Amino acid sequence: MFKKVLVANRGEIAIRVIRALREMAIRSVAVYSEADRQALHVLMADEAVLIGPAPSTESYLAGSRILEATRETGSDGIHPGYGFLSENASFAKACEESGIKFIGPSWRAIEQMGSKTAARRLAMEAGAPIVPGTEHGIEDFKKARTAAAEIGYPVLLKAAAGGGGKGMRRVEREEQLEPAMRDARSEAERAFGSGEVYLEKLIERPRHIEVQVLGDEHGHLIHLGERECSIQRRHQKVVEESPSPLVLVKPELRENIGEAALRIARQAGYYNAGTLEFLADQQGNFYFLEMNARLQVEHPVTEWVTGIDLVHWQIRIASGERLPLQQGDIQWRGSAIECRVYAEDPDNNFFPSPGKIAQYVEPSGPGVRVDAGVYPGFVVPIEYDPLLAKLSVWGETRETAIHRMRRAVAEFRVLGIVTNLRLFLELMDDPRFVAGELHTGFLDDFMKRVRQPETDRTSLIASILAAAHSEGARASDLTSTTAPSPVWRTEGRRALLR
Amino acid sequence: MFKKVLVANRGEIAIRVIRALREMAIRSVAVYSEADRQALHVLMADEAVLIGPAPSTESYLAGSRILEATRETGSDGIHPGYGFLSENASFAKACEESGIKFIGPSWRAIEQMGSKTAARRLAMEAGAPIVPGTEHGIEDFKKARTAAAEIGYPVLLKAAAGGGGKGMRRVEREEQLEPAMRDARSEAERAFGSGEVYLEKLIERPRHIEVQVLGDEHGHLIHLGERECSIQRRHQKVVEESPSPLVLVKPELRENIGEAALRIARQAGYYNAGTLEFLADQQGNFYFLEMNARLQVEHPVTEWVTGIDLVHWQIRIASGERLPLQQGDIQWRGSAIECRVYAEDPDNNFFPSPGKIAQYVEPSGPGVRVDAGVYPGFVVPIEYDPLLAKLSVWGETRETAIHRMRRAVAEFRVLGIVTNLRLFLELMDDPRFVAGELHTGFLDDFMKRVRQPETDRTSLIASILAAAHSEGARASDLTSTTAPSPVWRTEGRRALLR
Amino acid sequence: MTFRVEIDGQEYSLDVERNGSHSEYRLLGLINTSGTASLAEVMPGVFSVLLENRNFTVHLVPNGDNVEVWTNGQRHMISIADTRDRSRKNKNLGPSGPMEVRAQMPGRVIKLLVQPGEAVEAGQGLIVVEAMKMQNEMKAPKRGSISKIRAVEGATVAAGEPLVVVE
Amino acid sequence: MTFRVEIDGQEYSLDVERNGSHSEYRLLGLINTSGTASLAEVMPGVFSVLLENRNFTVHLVPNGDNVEVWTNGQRHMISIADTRDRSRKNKNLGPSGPMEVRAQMPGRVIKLLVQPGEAVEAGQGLIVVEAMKMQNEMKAPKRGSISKIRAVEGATVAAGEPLVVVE
Repeated sequence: MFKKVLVANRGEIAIRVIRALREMAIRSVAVYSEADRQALHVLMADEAVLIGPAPSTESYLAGSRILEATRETGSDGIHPGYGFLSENASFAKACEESGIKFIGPSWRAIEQMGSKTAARRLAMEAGAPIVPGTEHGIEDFKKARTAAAEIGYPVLLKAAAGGGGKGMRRVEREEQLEPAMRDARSEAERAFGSGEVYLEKLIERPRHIEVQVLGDEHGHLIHLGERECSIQRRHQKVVEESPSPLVLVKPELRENIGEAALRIARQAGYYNAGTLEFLADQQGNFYFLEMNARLQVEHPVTEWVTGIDLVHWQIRIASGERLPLQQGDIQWRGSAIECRVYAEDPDNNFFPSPGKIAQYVEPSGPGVRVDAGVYPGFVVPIEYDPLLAKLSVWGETRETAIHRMRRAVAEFRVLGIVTNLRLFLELMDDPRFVAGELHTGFLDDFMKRVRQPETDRTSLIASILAAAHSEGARASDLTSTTAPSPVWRTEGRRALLR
Repeated sequence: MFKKVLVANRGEIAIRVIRALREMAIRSVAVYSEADRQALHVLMADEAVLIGPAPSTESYLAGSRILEATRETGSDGIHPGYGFLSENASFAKACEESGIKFIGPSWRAIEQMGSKTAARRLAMEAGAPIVPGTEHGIEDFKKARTAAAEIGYPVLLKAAAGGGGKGMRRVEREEQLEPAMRDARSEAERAFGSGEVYLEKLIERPRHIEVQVLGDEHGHLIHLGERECSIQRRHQKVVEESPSPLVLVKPELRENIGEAALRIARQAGYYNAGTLEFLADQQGNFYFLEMNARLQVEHPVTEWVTGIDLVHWQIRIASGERLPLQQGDIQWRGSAIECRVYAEDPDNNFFPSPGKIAQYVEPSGPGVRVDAGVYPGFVVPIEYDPLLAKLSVWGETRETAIHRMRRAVAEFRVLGIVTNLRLFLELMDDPRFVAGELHTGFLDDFMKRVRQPETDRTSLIASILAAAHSEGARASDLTSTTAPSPVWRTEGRRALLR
Repeated sequence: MTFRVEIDGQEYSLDVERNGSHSEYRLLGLINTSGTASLAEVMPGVFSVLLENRNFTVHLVPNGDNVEVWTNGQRHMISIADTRDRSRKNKNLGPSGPMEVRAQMPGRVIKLLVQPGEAVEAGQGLIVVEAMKMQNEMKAPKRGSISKIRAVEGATVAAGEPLVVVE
Repeated sequence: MTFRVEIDGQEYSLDVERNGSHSEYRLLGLINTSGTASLAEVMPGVFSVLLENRNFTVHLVPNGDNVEVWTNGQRHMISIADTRDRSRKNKNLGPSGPMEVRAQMPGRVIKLLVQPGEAVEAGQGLIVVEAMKMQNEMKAPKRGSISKIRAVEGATVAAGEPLVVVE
């Protein structure tokens, strides 16, 4: 087993890993940029090393500096978390060459999964369903036209080298194909340095369903069921859950999609934790999209329902242990939901909201878990991701989990900066969300139809009284001014004030 | 279902119930004494009613005042929590007579279980094992001598009307019986107003193992397995867990003790949640002790391992619902441990430590649950129980749960007042605790053998630097005094400073 | 004690008589009401308010001249003053006068797209601010010329900070 | 800057030169050492201290004239002063002089068992303090007579507060 592990990340995931290390009696080393001296992951680790200035490229992405810190502290392993260096095959390779264990899959598996077209090819070889489309990037418009006709419109143009919606175009009819292809190529070129695009069948109202796999370095691989991550905004996941509501109505889906995921992962010789992303249509047909060769942000929902600690097992597997769990040992219990709490303003175009957290209270009690990277008084830096915390809950049923999430969100207080927390209150009340009628466009539709809840009259009075109480305490020399002249608009109670 | 429920309690259990009500979309009403205007349960409830002055007898124990508050707020149910009025049969009866549903067992069951001798009789009728002893209180010394000879020494004298060790005497030999009986009777008389005592076989190194039962008002009753609560101080539970480590080595014990518990509960016509306490010897023989006709403090460990939310079910059952779960549906997963965080000083004879909480940070992350009744800045009142919070954790195995508890305790910061938190750090490291070699005298033995961990040298330097930094910032006008004369004891590094 | 309260743009007059932890209040404005409340500051900036038996936890966070008030997950902006300084109000600069372009979010100025004196069209990009990997291009609110640039490339700015003036 | 530090009864001299967030320190006493540390106050009373790469979070809570310091779950009592006021020290009243009986825990005085002027034996109960359902009977530290009773029945007392003087 490891003696000391360096955590090459920041924020909530660094803390998640530090906690696991502590639970396994392994010393933890945090790394930090100049902007992060007071960050929570630095406060929580056993040791901490400054690795560079605020920009990620000079700190959390500076592989050689991180390897140096690993040697300097005598660490024998590196956990990369997600993002940053986690899917950087050459960093994983450099670790191997330095004799430091990279806690994750082999660099060859990372490399193979890094290209979407290569991953699709692998899935085809494994006999797993993929979205009908061209296997390779297509340069020639004529070939694209033939392929699109074969696939059947509507089709989707996608960039081979990247994600996040960049270089993506929806094509309804053949005459739209040529201009769309031109646009997509130039956007992809700008975003990823490669203009390679490919064609895919467009699935209407698709659901994003992914499968967690876990395997040891001795060839044994199992899956831990699916997560549904259809609640997204600009291709960023916002709410995730397990089981997928689609599995609740079509229970056979779990085994089928799990088997497909295992076939692909086996084909890649994959080990450690990984996630295979699929698109599913509303009938339960599913198509492999891509593999994330690392721990996923939303791993807690799988931990809730299976009782398997993914980070513990990542570490044990990386230390060479055999995974004793067989597929038949995995049992799913209840429902779990995760909400990602971002520092962004849902009332102001989701603009980021870094700054000082004036008040901070986490929810607690039964069935609630918070994985946070912040604390009261912390100044959320402008340099990094806006994810502040992940709030996940578990319930005996999906309905209970939704109610519990509502309760937990209402307890969660993050003040001083703006967060998207109130969105979750409204989402948990939404009849379509409650009915599990999810698809990747759900959140955009929801944002259009949701209305801010009406202000409760009594709550407004309470607000005014508290503010006056505070002002009165502050400026008690202002005592008993004369009554004001009655210039106030007294339109009486209006409908919005219940 | 209920529309509005009044929670007739304070502290963490009131908050536990308020959370459950919120998760079931039922309005919650807190009651509070004059000492508790700023208590957390008041802040968390939808409504709050002042019921009287600080002493419990005039507030939390004032049944008629609480019934009045129930009517005043239009509540249709009362949840009593534990302690206070929870096992007061005449209060439960008064609720019934006022047409307000008491969320708990029938007042008849409470009454029946309120007398230990009556409960023993019931258990005998149900064919459940009880500790060999006299069924009834004994007045006459000669009868006691005959009974003790039959049972076999050592025997235990116990008060029929109460617990907590009052009126209890260990008797090793016959000649000790008469004076011990005299002492026990007079102590019981003073403590409980009744000098009735009875005799029991004394079990060496007994384990306290209890069974959670849950039944609806239509005659259906199941058990949710056992909890072990052998870690006690002065008959107060401090650490509880499920499964019992004894069940881990003797799995058949769970079914046997569960069956015995169900027989007794059925005999009493019991419904709602209840707990049957047993003594077990190290061989796994068990004897019924008494029944707690209410929700138990340590219910979270059962919730962790079974996934059953006891408070939700209490409320659903009280609203008349049938319990759909069959005994075969109950599955146990992993291990859960709970530590009770008390405001008491383990270095100063466990004296209470009320006062203002200067700093307060709860642990979080995977497998950790906190049920707390306090918050940063709260002044813990001197009037009530010293229980501040319950910290419970879950792990795939008991070993993982112990490690996780250690991690969580280290994250838990309660400063300004003294707590027993550090005791748990030491306990989780104790080889005998880890081996599961528990008995009700464990903690007393442990307190004798445990030594404060040595102060780490580097940590002492860090403490000094932080204090100087703070002082330097405060009194920066004190700048650069002349170097002190070298009068300090410089004995060099001593062994205790690693 | 009498207060002049502005909440979410609505003005009220509030009379409060404190009596221990209880307050008698009278509110005049869009809502006209009076009653008794129990108030307690449980943490700095956190108030427990009981109106009859209804329970509210109110969080106050200073925000410039105003106070952000959070109750039941909803945010209100409150300003409180006595009658004498009613004159202090944000004057809206009309579209005919000079207009300030302010930062819509805290962040770092990563690019200035215009020069002082440059003529700009309404909607033309002026300056790019980045925070948390998101870029926000601030646009000209009207046709005119750049009379002042207060922002410096590479500097961090607060939300609402004036960056450029278009005249 | 030089400090005189007393921690858990041990005295030290500490020299600190601050240089931004880094400090050069020299400690003399039971531990003699010097080095570089990085210090940051992350919340009021909460300090992050990095010694080489080792990481400590130190919590300071004022406690009378001293400061309670919590690090790694352990509590230390620290007092810090400059050289001039070394004289201020708790004088122990010897067993021949008057002895104060102080509250061992915060609580409420529920019973006075003696009268002023009353003669008492060592170990005799003087006063009962109750907190959180636990009663604590304070006993006479020596034989003598009650010269002063500072406690009042029904009043709350802080830990360490003098209750009775035995002379």
